[in-house]
Amino acid sequence: MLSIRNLSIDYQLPGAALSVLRDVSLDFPIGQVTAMIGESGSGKTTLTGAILGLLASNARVRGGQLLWKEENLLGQSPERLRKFRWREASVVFQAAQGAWNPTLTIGQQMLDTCVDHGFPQHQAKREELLRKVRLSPERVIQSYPHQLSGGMRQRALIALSLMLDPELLILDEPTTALDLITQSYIFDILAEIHQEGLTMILVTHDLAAVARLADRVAVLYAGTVVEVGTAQQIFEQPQHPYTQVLVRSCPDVHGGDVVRGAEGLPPDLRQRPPGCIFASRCPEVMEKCRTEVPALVNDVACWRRPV
Amino acid sequence: MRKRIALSLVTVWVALTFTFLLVRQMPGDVLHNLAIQILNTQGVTYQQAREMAKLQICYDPDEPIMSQYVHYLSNLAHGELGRSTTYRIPVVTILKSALPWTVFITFMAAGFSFVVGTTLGLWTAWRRGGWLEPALTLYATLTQAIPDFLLGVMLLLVFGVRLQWLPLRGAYGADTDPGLNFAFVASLLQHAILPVMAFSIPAIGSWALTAKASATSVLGEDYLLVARAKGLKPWRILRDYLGRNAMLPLISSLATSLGALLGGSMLIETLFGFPGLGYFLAQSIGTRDYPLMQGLFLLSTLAIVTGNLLAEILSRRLDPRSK
Amino acid sequence: MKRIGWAVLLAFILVALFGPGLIPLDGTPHYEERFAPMSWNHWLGTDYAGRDVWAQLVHGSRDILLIAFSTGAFAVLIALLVGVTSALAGGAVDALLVGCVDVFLTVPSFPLMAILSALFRVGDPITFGLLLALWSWPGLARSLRAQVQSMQHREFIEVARLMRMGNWHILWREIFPNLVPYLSLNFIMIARNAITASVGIMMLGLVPLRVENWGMMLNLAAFQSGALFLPQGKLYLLAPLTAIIAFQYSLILVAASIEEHFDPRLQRG
Amino acid sequence: MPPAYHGNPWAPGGVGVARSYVFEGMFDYIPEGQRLIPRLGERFEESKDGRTLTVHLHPQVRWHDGAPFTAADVEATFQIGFLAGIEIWHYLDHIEVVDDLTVVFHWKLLSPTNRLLALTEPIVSPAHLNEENMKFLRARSRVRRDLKAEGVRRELLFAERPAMPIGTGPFRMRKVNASDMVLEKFPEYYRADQVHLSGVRIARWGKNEVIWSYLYAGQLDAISPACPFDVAQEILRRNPTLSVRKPSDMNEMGLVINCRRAPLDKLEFRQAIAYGLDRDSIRKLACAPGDTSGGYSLGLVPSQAKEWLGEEFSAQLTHYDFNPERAKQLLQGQIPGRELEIMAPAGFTDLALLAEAAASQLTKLGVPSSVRLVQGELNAQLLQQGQFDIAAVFGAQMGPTVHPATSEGRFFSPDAVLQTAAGLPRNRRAEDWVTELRLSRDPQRARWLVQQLARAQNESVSFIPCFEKRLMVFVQDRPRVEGWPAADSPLWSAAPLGVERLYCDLIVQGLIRPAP
Repeated sequence: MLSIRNLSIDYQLPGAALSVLRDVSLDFPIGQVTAMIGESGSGKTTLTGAILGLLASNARVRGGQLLWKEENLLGQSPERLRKFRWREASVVFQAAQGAWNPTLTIGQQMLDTCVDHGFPQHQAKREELLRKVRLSPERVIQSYPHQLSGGMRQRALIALSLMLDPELLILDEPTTALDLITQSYIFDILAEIHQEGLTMILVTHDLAAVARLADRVAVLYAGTVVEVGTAQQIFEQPQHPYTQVLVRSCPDVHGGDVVRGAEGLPPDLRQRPPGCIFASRCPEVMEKCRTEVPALVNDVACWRRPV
Repeated sequence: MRKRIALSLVTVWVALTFTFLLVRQMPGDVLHNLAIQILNTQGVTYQQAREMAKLQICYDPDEPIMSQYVHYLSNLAHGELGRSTTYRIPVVTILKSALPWTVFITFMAAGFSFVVGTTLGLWTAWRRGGWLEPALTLYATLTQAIPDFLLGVMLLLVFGVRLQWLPLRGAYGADTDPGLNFAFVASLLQHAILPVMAFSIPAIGSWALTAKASATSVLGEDYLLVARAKGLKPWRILRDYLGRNAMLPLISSLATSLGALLGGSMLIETLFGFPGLGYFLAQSIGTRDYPLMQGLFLLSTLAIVTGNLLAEILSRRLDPRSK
Repeated sequence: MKRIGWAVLLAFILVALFGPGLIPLDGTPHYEERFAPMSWNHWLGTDYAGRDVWAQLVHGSRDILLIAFSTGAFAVLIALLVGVTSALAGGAVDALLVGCVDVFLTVPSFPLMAILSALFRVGDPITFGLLLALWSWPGLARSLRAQVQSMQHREFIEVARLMRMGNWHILWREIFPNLVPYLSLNFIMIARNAITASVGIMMLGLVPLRVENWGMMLNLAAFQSGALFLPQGKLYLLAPLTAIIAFQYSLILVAASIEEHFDPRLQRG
Repeated sequence: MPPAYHGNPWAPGGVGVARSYVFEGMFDYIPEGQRLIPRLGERFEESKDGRTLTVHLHPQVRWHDGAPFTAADVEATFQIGFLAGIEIWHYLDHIEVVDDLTVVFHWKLLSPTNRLLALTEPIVSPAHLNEENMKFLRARSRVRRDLKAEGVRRELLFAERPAMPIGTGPFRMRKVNASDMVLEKFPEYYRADQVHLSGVRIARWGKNEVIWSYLYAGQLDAISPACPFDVAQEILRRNPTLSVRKPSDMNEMGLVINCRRAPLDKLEFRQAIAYGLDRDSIRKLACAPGDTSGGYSLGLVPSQAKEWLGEEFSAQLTHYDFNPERAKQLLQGQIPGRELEIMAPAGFTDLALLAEAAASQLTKLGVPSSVRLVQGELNAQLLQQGQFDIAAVFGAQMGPTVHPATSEGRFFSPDAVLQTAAGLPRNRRAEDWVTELRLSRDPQRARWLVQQLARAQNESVSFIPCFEKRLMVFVQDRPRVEGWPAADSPLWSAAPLGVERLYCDLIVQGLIRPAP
């Protein structure tokens, strides 16, 4: 469905170029939920922005391709990208409060995207979607965003994202700003949607969400993919040292051993260190790691792991 | 809402009393000068001359302030604003004849500069980079640095004198007679161009800057990102998402500024010989014509308070968040 | 771009501080040398009475700077005080303050200025600035109140309140940084109006007539001496005008840089 | 109809500038050569003892509404004028209508200027429109100045009148709007053949600089704005059809000194200032076309001084010419601790420039001084209460009858503006001289009186004249009209008595013709 080939993106800051994504290659098979996990600042949001062609004005694409059904989305005309957005791929953003236009009702904001894509304004679909996310259409359609609670706004966002039956749904930290009960509520909804065969990308640093929903998981660290695998693999036998640290640092509900985060700080992305990006913080670091960049070989990019 | 109206009525009353006292305390005693005049020509005692002068200017400053004030308020209740000391005719007639001119100029100028200014501001904020933004800042600085009295004379010199395109003075041609005929309306508009330009050149700059500031803060909001992600057409984003939210504070400040403008701008109206409220305010201050001055201040107070009230209502009506 | 703003402003401050000491201001009229063109002993030519324009600009700069800054400072201070307290306090205090703001907005400034001019004479620019500020703060107070009220709904204020941070903390750490861009824009507008308003006040006799005050120079050039109508008078007219424009442009650039410093969202290449 | 205009000739703002075109006096007075040009009156004679003045009126004169013009109209004008407080009633006892074309003035006080006051007063109140007013006035032969009469007077004078004033003048008011008054020629005017213009348009003028731009654009045929020397040169260069006439304005400008306040109370300090001021440079700045005062303060306008004082008289007075060394000598040890303040009314450009030039000269002389502009009303009050150091004011003014009595009266009469301002102890003898001068008809006696007054004023050094103001009258030949008299023509000396009245007089004498 969607595959990313050696994508590199920098942000042009006054006097320095921040290389946010370096040589990222990922495939998102049809019908599967692929999760992207990693610390904040690992380039997850930049990636979703790149997919939708919504990069900030000072982002520079250094190289690579973004293949959507064999069509390279990078460099497409703004009009083509505009048609692509929401009809073929849509997004559920994280900030619940700011995501809705305060001066328009929820109903209006759901219809205007249909109009601009040449779809008929079918109210029936709108009601059906709202019911799917367990919201009562009569109350929600007429009300303004500030009249709904955080959870309701988030669910309405999900309904909004499905208005044009997109083939790909990107979820950018859907549950972060919500309490646990609402979170699990939203997980059920997403799971239900997933059952209907919709391909989804879940961008989060909340491992519980990944465990609950994801089929495949890609671990990102400072702009590079360090490990890819099924949810099962990642949780049970994390290969890459960073993944191990990541999984271990998540408090186990059943009271596992004491939580230890990774030592040190994420590297300065202005001057990328040679060799493996995780070298400066890797417990099993060796000489080779500091000189050569490990390639992604059968889903792991680490010299320690046997070929 | 009723509380709000009650509050503004109280404000009008307080402002009224305050102006009443201020005007009475203004230095330069009109009565004294008139009395001296009578003294010289009539050869009567100073006290008698003062009495005569009092009759001439139809109000009595020697009367204790309180009774004058009560007297003034009761007159006001009947809509009687007294007679102008210089023009000898009721103040109400002067206000009635001057108000349409000021309203005509103010609404045209304010409307024109608001629309052009805000669109420019929004467009510059939308096209963040490029040459438009520094050009706008430069334009705004230049036009606002020049004091409006200087700008008026320059316009007069360039368009009126050198290019002879526009008439130099007055509200309409002397040869046309007021009425709904084409000649009058055409000359009215032709005469109005210069004052409106003198008025809106700096105003466009200031509206553009304010609109840009408000739009920039809105651009940072997430729903703009959602709007672009929804693949909406650019003009709809500009109109419904950026425009509607950026315009909220602007609409209410427009209402406030309209109120202030109704006081008439003394400079522009005196310069172009436009018989509006500002023109008569300048005249009445020059000749210490208290009743007329009082009437004009009252009108501008009412205008400002209604302007502010309108701003409150508008911002409440337009911004659902505060409903 | 922003650095030019700071540079120009610094230049103005330096000229205001050291200029008057270095360049003597000879006030006596030399009628024959009026409207002289640029020359070595008169860098910017002479005015309608043959007095050196450059020296007047330098001596005037001290007045203008002090008046502009003190008016702006006082106005912003009072507006901040009234606007924010009335927004935060709410209820009776709010109604009272709004009423008082409206009264200040509606009562015309002219009669009071005339009365003040009869009672006493203002000498130094600081009190002059306070006088001008008396009438420029209400507008700002109103919009500040609206800003702060709309800001109260923002989550980061609610979060701060949830964590029971003191009111003072909310005001200083949360609300104030967001207001700064707005305040800086208004500071310039008020400072600019102060320059033209200072001419009006001088015409009223509240302050002794300072020929070297830039606003007054412009007024004398445009009207009393008719330099606007004379080809040789153009220099005398343009000198104060460019000075005011340069001063104001530097203020705007400085304000823009303050704005960006406080508002990270605007930071970009 | 703009509220400023309401057609009542007696109320201010009533007829405005058009008054000099719509109404006429019996004669027009030209000060240079003391000529009286006949208008509504044909000829006049005075009795030997001077107690009566008989005027024979021009026949077949009609009011604009067709009614004939008779002596009754003259009586009506002066009777109603009595209520409005015109100056003539100070000397006039009563008016006698002999027949339709003859009217006799009976004086209760003789004075050299009575004749002018009677003959030049515009006739504005037709008898047939003011019957009920005249009935009221005749019923009370001697209208005493009591409050009841004052109440009636206010009704009478400020009542609404017909929108368009009815006069006997060469032009009739056709249309008025906010910026222009349009007058058309009165066809049955008794001198219609000499009036070559079909109409007059009067433009309402605002600020000086706006007038300058009208002159640039050639939109005005005649106007007398305040105008700096360079701007006048530029206007004449830019618009060659314009030319300038510079008649004396019959008044002078200078500095009145408040002799109550130290150090101004000391005579030497005032003399030092008189010596220290370079009047010529002040004149150049404030009113270039004016004539610099010759260092004497005579209470008279310099141009009239020779005529009334004789050639050699001023030699006997101390002459305060520009002499900085003498000034510095007098100033030893007298420098005031504080800054002197020179006050000027905000509305008058020339007075403000005068104050500013004087202040900078005094500062250079060693007496630090600054200028304070003050609103007109407040200026009069501060002058009267003596709350100032030095003030730029109008000095001697010859007034409508161009007689020294009015001018000296400004310095030496009980409530004279300049006397109260200077604050010197009242000079009783000088005040008697002024009252006597007002009435004396004997030229020798009058000359002696004026000489005494001049000496008293010059030695008091309470007023330092700087220059005699000259009007700058711009007139334009072509494209509309031509035929303006040359600069040296004596007619221009009537300008200070009312420039518009002079324009109308030139039209009626047939000098102004439409350009080809």
